[in-house]
Amino acid sequence: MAAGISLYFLMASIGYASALGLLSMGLSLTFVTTKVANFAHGTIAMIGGITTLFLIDRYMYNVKGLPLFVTSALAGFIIAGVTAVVLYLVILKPLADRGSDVIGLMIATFAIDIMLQSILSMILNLAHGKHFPKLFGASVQSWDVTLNCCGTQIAESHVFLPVAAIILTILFHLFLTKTKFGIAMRATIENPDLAEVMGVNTKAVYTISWFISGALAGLAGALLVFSLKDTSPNNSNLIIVSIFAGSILGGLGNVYWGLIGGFLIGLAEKLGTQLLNLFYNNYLAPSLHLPPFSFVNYEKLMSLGLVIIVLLTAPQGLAGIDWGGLLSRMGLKTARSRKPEREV
Amino acid sequence: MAPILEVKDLNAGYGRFHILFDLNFKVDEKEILIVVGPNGSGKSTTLKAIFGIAKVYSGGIIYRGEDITRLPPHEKAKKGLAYLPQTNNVFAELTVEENLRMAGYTLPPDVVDERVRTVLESFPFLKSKLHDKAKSLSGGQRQLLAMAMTLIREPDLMMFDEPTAGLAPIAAKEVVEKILWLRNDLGKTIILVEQNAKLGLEIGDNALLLVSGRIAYYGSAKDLLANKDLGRLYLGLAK
Amino acid sequence: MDAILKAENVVKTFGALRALDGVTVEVPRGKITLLIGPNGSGKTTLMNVLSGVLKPDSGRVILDGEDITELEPHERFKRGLVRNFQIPRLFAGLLVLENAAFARHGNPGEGVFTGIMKRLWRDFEEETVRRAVRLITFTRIRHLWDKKPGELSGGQMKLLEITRSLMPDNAKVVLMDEPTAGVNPTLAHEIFRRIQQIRDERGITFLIVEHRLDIATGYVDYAYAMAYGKVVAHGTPEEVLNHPKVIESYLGG
Amino acid sequence: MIQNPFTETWILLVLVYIIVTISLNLEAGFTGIPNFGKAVFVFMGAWAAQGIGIRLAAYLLEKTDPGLAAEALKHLQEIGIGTYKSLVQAAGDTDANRIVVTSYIYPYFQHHLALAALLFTAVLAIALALSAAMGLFASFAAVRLREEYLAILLLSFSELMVMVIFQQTTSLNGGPQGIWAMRFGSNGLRTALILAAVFAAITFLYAEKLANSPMGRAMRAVRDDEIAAGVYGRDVARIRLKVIMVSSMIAALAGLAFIQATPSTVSMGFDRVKWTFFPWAYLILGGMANNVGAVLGTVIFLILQRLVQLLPVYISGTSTTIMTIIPYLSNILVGVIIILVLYFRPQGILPEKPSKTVDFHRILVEEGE
Repeated sequence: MAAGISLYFLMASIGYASALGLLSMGLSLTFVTTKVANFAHGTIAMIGGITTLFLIDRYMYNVKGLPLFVTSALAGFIIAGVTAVVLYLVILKPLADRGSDVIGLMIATFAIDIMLQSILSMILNLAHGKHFPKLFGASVQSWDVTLNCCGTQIAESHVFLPVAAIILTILFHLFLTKTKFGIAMRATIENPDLAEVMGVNTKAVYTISWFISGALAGLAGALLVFSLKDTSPNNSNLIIVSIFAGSILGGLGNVYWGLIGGFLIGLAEKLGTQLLNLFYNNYLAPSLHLPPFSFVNYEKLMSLGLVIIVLLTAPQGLAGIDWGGLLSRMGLKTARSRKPEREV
Repeated sequence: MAPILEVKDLNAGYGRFHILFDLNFKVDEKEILIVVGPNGSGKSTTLKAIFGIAKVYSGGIIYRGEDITRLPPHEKAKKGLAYLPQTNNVFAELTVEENLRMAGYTLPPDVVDERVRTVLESFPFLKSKLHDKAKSLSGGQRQLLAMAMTLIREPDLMMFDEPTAGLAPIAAKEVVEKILWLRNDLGKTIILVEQNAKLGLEIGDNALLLVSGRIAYYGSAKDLLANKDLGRLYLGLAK
Repeated sequence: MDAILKAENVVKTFGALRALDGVTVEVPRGKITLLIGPNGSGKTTLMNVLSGVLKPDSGRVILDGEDITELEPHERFKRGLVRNFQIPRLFAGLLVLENAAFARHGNPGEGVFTGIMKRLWRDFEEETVRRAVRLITFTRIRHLWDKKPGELSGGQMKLLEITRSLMPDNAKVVLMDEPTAGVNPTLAHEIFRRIQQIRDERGITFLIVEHRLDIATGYVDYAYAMAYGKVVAHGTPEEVLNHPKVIESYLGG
Repeated sequence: MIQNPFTETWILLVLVYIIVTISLNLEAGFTGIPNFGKAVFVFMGAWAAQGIGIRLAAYLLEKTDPGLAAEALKHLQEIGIGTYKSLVQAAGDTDANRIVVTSYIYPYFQHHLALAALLFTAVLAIALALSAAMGLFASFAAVRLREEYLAILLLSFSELMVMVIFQQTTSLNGGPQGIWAMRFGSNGLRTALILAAVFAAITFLYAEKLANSPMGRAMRAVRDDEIAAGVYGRDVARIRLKVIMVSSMIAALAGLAFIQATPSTVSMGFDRVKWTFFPWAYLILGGMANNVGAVLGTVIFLILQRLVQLLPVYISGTSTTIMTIIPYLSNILVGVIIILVLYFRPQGILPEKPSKTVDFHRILVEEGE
């Protein structure tokens, strides 16, 4: 481990990266099924987060540790999943059926985002002081529990997030490969017309994909909220940048790579920035006589920088890279055929 | 015996593109009807119109005495019609086994298990590739997989759209042999759109020659094959 | 042969499919060349490679002695290579007349600053619209001039697509993908006569993919036949249509 | 309590938003560029007067009247705000900025009109150049890709500039506290109104002329089918970049005018709800690719929003809680309206019109049959 990075920080980075992985995966999922770039994804995650805070505030103030995280994750999962489905069925699907183009659907999700944020803010404002006394009184982070480990402290939510992400990814993978409906979902993603001919109810597939996407976001938000500074719904404004960065890094059209892309973006933002900070302030600045500079507040720029690099060098993202070919060039694997292009 | 399928005064196309004009023909039980004609003459559109993918402007499609003109594709599939598109007829990213199971999506699981087993007996080469993705199959193998998938639902009338297009002669021959087997051994009725006219006409009972969306010849396939003017007729050069 | 446009040993694959398998085509200058072949023989892929919409895996495309393999479509257009599309790709928000007028390149008014200086482009634009009016008059869609493509029939869309490809005045080679599909026979003959007329008057070279051989063969000077991604025959239209390999590729061995 | 629903501030908002909405129309309506990062380009205009303009003003003052500059620095020291090496440094510092600006810079330039004119020209030029450069930087990576990429990149760029870079870097714009902007004329609101009116008129005329030029036609062709536009000789990426740059320049004009009336707005004030989402809503209501529609949509929406704002005035006994949620209600209303418009009338109030480059009818008649 690099000097100057605590175990706590490392776990916080991994926790954040895991949440981002789930968020980018969900974003990619609704993109490949319904072709909607969902700008409200970050706020859907915040719904999970705020639901969690509400529950803790009202009913679970004395609940600590694993039960707290399991309950909040579950609550965020369900509430955000249901919200996403409602948004899809009530707003986006009717628009798509009416023939809205890509830009129309994007602006609709943009509008949804702002409406959701406004509703959340309104609830928090109206309830202020009356219904959520503890919610506003205490710092959100104080609800998290720290445990002693390896002679130092780590936050429980930071442990729980990666574990939840791994379990969910495995479950999702099993769903996609082992269940009839999951296989139908993959079939629909690849060729909706043919899937329909086979008798698949593609509308149900799309609806379920919105539920999964929203639910994963809600779960990520419910756990992520323990690391946020405040309960403002505006937190989603910056999270959405990282989520999209993760999806683009993964290739925007691939669910698994979306997960990896989100995870990498999360690590780059937290760990990458910290390493850059240490490298600059401990080595570069002293040796070149440059003034010290803190990069920590600029961690979000990592995601923008990475996105620009990816778009300029490999616009198809990680999914578009011919890994087999790359390995074969390195002498590790036999070459495979190139990725097919679409006929014009 | 009443024909299994009757097409009456069919006019069809896509939106504003009117492709087919006044088609009339019928298909008997266990018949192979070959549809030939130059590119763009409306061969594929004929199958799509029957299956409900292209838009039918007027005319009727009667299947076993029942008017099915306006039924959506999946309803037609339930009645025993099957249609194999020329391309994209398998899920390339799914394994062979998943493809076969997708084909039986609407059937009870135990029936699917049973039929997958039966179909694998008839297409033994698929057994060794059950867990490979369909995109790893060659063109001919993909057409055979698509055919196997269609069989899972045990249709009565099967419509194939240029299953030999782009295939090497040996692979094309294998596909054609399988089509003959479908009719001879399983008793299926088949409508086959074929660009390789000789190959098709040799196995067909009746033939339908389309030129510019109209029927230029309808009758015995052998007679059409024997026609000295076939080439000119086929290419739309005959006056 | 004096070839204005050449494809040399072009290979293009889509996954496992070799859509173009070492295709060499030489389009003779100032002539009308016909390209035929069954479905899936690679004709449209060749058109896409020639016009730059697709990049070949290997091989070269040469226009008038210059290697244009790596050029973008818009750069090829500026060198005089024009194409149209089998399925019309019209501009849905533009009127029929605007669709035609847009196809002429080099308008000095197409800049964010020159656009607002009308005196810079008025004459050019006037001439452009006149050309467009004359061409839509010829292709018999003049009465539709103020309609949008969405209001046209399939045949009329096809006619507008042809009109567009005849608009550019810097054209050296025009690639046409099934110009007469969906057009009635009388008009289809007229389209080919007009193509001949343009060849004679403006010296433009045409490469035409066409399935309606009954109509096309009377008007073309030279022909290529493709099958399974390869060129199987070339020569005069009679030679090619009677070539055993061509008959085999269409009718089967 | 607000008496007149159509105050000068409201008129200013209308004018400023007309500029932004029309510039968005050039991108989104005509060229099909989903600019979800409009806010940053408006902010660039404001920042030219704020972070840059005010330092430039201090520099000019220092050069033309060193005595007054020294006096200002001494004044700061006396009231205990700190010691500064130069007036430029003091003008850029959150603590000293307000005193330097209101007590020295504003009065000085009100009495030196030629200098003020020079400064204004410089600020205007900087606003335009900066915004165009930002537009280029924000979009060049995605301008050849599908529109989703461009939308995501522009949104990300705008959010990070406004909410991270300018928020965290105090030296740029005072950070979270902000600094006062250079104001021209004694009455900020009046200056803002005049500037906004002039800029809005220029913008409208420019956009109308462009829409009815061959360029307007080319932009719509790029929007409808980029492959066909490419095959017909147009460099689609170049056209998109040009339009983004020009539209960004126009958006900067709006920011420059707006900051005159509200000189202490911090970068966070240029949030994506107000400066990206609202213009989109106005444009969608009024009609994409129609400049008159853009104006109409802006006016209608701002009247609506104004009425919602005035709601508590007419409802007796409203609590402060209701007052605090009014902005949220207004946002929700905007969201509902644009979704309804997208569903029931996607072309907006006024539909798109053809580019009237020359008189088509005359030519049709002249060319006969």
